[in-house]
Amino acid sequence: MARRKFATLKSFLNYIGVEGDRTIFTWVSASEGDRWAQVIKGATEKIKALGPANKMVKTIG
Amino acid sequence: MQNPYIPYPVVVDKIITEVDTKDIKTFRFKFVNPEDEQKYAYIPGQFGELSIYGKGESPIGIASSPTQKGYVEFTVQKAGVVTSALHEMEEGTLMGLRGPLGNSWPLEFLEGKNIVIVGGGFAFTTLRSLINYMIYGDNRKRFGNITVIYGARNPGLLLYKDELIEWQKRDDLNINVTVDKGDATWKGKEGFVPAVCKEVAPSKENAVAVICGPPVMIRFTLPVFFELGFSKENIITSLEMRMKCGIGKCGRCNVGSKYVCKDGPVFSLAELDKLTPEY
Amino acid sequence: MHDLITAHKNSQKRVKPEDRKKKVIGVVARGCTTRSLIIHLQERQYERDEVCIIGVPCDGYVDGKGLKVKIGGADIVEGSIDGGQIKMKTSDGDKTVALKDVLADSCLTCRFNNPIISDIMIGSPAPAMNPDAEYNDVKEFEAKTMEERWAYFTKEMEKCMRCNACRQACPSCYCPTCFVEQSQPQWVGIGEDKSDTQVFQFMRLYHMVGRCVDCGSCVSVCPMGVDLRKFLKKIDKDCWEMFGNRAGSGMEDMPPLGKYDEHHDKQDFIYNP
Amino acid sequence: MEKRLIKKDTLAGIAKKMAGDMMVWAPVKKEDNVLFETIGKDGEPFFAYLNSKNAPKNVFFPHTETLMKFTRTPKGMAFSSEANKANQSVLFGVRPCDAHSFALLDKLFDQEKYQDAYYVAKRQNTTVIAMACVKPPYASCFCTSVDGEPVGSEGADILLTDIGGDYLAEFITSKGEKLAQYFGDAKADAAADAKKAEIAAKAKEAIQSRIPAHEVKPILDVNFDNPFWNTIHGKCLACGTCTYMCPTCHCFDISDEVKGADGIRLRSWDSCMFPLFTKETSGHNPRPSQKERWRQRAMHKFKYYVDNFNAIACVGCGRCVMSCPVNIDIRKVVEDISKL
Repeated sequence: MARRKFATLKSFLNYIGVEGDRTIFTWVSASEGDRWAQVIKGATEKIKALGPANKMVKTIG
Repeated sequence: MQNPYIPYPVVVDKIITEVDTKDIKTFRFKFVNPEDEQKYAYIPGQFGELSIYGKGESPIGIASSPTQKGYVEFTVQKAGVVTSALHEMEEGTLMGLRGPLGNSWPLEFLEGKNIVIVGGGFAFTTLRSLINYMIYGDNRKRFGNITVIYGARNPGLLLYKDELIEWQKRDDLNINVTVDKGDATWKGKEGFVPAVCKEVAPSKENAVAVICGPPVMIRFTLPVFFELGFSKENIITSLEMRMKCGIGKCGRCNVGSKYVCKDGPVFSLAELDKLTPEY
Repeated sequence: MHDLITAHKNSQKRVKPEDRKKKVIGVVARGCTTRSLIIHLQERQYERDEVCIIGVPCDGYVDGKGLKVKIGGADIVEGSIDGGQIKMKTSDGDKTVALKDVLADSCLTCRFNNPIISDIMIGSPAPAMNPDAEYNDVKEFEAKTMEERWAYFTKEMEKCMRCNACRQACPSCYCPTCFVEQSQPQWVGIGEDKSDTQVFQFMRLYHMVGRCVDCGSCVSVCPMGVDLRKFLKKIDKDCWEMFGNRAGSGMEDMPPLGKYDEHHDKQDFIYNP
Repeated sequence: MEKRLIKKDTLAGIAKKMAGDMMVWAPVKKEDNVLFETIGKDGEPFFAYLNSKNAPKNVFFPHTETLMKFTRTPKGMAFSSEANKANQSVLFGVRPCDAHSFALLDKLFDQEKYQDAYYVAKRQNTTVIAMACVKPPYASCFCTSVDGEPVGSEGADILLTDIGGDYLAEFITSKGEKLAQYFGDAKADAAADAKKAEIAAKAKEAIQSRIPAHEVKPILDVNFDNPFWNTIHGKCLACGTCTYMCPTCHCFDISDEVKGADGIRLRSWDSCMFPLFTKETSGHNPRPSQKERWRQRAMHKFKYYVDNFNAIACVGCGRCVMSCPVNIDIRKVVEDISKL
């Protein structure tokens, strides 16, 4: 199921040296507006703390 | 020397929706740099690579005739990545055009002969180019009788409807338009192209047949022309293959040792007989 | 292994469902081959009664590239195996190497060198290899720093020239159109751009969760010697440690990504603000 | 022709000295592989090799190469051709079979009509220094069957031959002569020539593997439909290893890549072994199975290229033989064709 995919993805990313925390997995119901806002806020903070992604990022030219 | 991989910048000048299903449109391009039009001197039967930013290129037969100055036209069916993007475009958009590529309809060979043009469906585009070239001004005198047999599945799928009407008005052209199945307003012929060819029964005397259409049409039309006595040297067709470079380098469109992009797309049946049947 | 799926697909092509006939294909299978067969069966590529499995125990196979390194890069002209020794005529004279020294890595720590399922068995069971050591490499790699791991991944992927040999040889890679080749949308560039190669390899590796049977095919076919097993074995380890699953180890298992265990699956990857 | 003698142990020094002045590609040992890479003046070229793992064709025909750049404008696209900034460079130490491959690729890329500017610019600005094969070659080497020789200079500007204590450096072309200054000033004498001739004859003898490459062309002419073609591809994996390793395979794909408002059109290697190589948008594929693809590869090398350029598109390096994951051997294929 999706959750198992995420669990392994996170672990595999870490293993190859990419911060697994760049992926975030949680449950939010369509009715949980507040929680949704919280999740996005928290996620943004987490990603910001990690800084810009520079691994597996494509540059053109 | 011109780098053959770099397109000429062109602007989409006019878009004409050709068919009821709206998935075939004619795009008229104008060159951004007027001098490029000289460099893009083409002959009916050649093709160009339409080039769209970020999408890639698509090889398409040139639908206009070199006698139509000031622009080039391509009639394109929406199919893959590039053609879909093209169909999204608006007039005024900048894009690229590479070519002209390939050989062409063999004009010198056709000169002085009676010409039978057989086209089916969407493959009529480079034939239209040829017809418009042959009937332009004094060019008409260089060719004998011109018989055109053109078929589509239904009236709505006929390309260049206005032009067909204009052509029919001329007395130096024998135009036969047919549809597999007509509708309430259709007053023309009904029937498949091979059957109409049989009915029209063009004479083989000093005649060349130029045939372009879907494989199934070609398969059933050829026997008709053999029966009428046309030799393989006098039946000309145009091949399609997946292409990338268009200049005989990238290695995918060869049929035997010939590259369809460079040595073709136009071959006589006699020439095709010498090639491998890998198309 | 691909031929098996292709053969079945071709036999069903342009056939109405009711006219489909079972086509039985015989497969001579080692332990890892039977694991692949199980994966195919689990993934419904063909039915169990469409393959007749002739099981053979396996003592491991020779890692050709390793062998070549072992004899100093010389060109092997002729060779034979005799009593645990490989005797070769090479461009650099006659050489002898102990068989156990040049077995493929995946064979040395193989847990399943005897067929798991079969219809007919040939030979007597093969002696156990050294499965206890199977994750040693992974554990060692896990202990490195993030940057060291990334540096290694980058270095290995730089060798890749996108010839697709790993994918073509992999028994679990059988998609009719690989994501790499899809053009609408295009997921990954086709060139040699570093990130494209990394993404291609990462995605292919990641598609092996619960599906890599450690047959070693990808490693043995890679012309450039990319250390793919270092990454595949991690996937295998995670799958075992997280879900108690070893790919293709039993007919009764469901693919691990197709289920969920409420009581044992860890929750620590879930984000709770 | 200018000829000089250089001491054996100075070779790496010469390469490094050149690397200080221009771009130098040389064989480099990387883990278990020897690859052609650019070296700096402190680089470590590795000359004790039979042949490099990959073919050095990537110097002139890189795996991935930008053809042009574009930028999105409000009205569509504006594009600029990628200027052909091929720097002065040296390809140091290729084997004669690989140098021969450049002469073959020239026929395709450097035609009068549709000259390939990218390839030609690099080719013109690169001096090819070949190193003759004087040691026993790989068992899979068959250059002498396809118009090559282990001490041959086709496609090279300078040929280095190990004649015992020294290398004999022969400056074949004027492009080669321009680099003569790097090779010291010991002129070669007639004795060196004689020694080289002797070594060349011996090296030729040492190529044991021979195939009837020239005999198959008339057979291929008439055997397109021979059932023989059903017999090769059975185990083929449809990977591109043989074609990517091959010094003369040159098929490519063209694709666009975009990020933000900027994009590039690039070409990258493609392979006739890939199922999608000829697949059309309609779904029709003129080469629908590996049988047709294998036939294409064999035909292209031993018939089509001969038809078009009067040369076999194979240099006998044996890389495809060594690299094929399922041991399909082109030598056997040619051998079998000759018996049809």
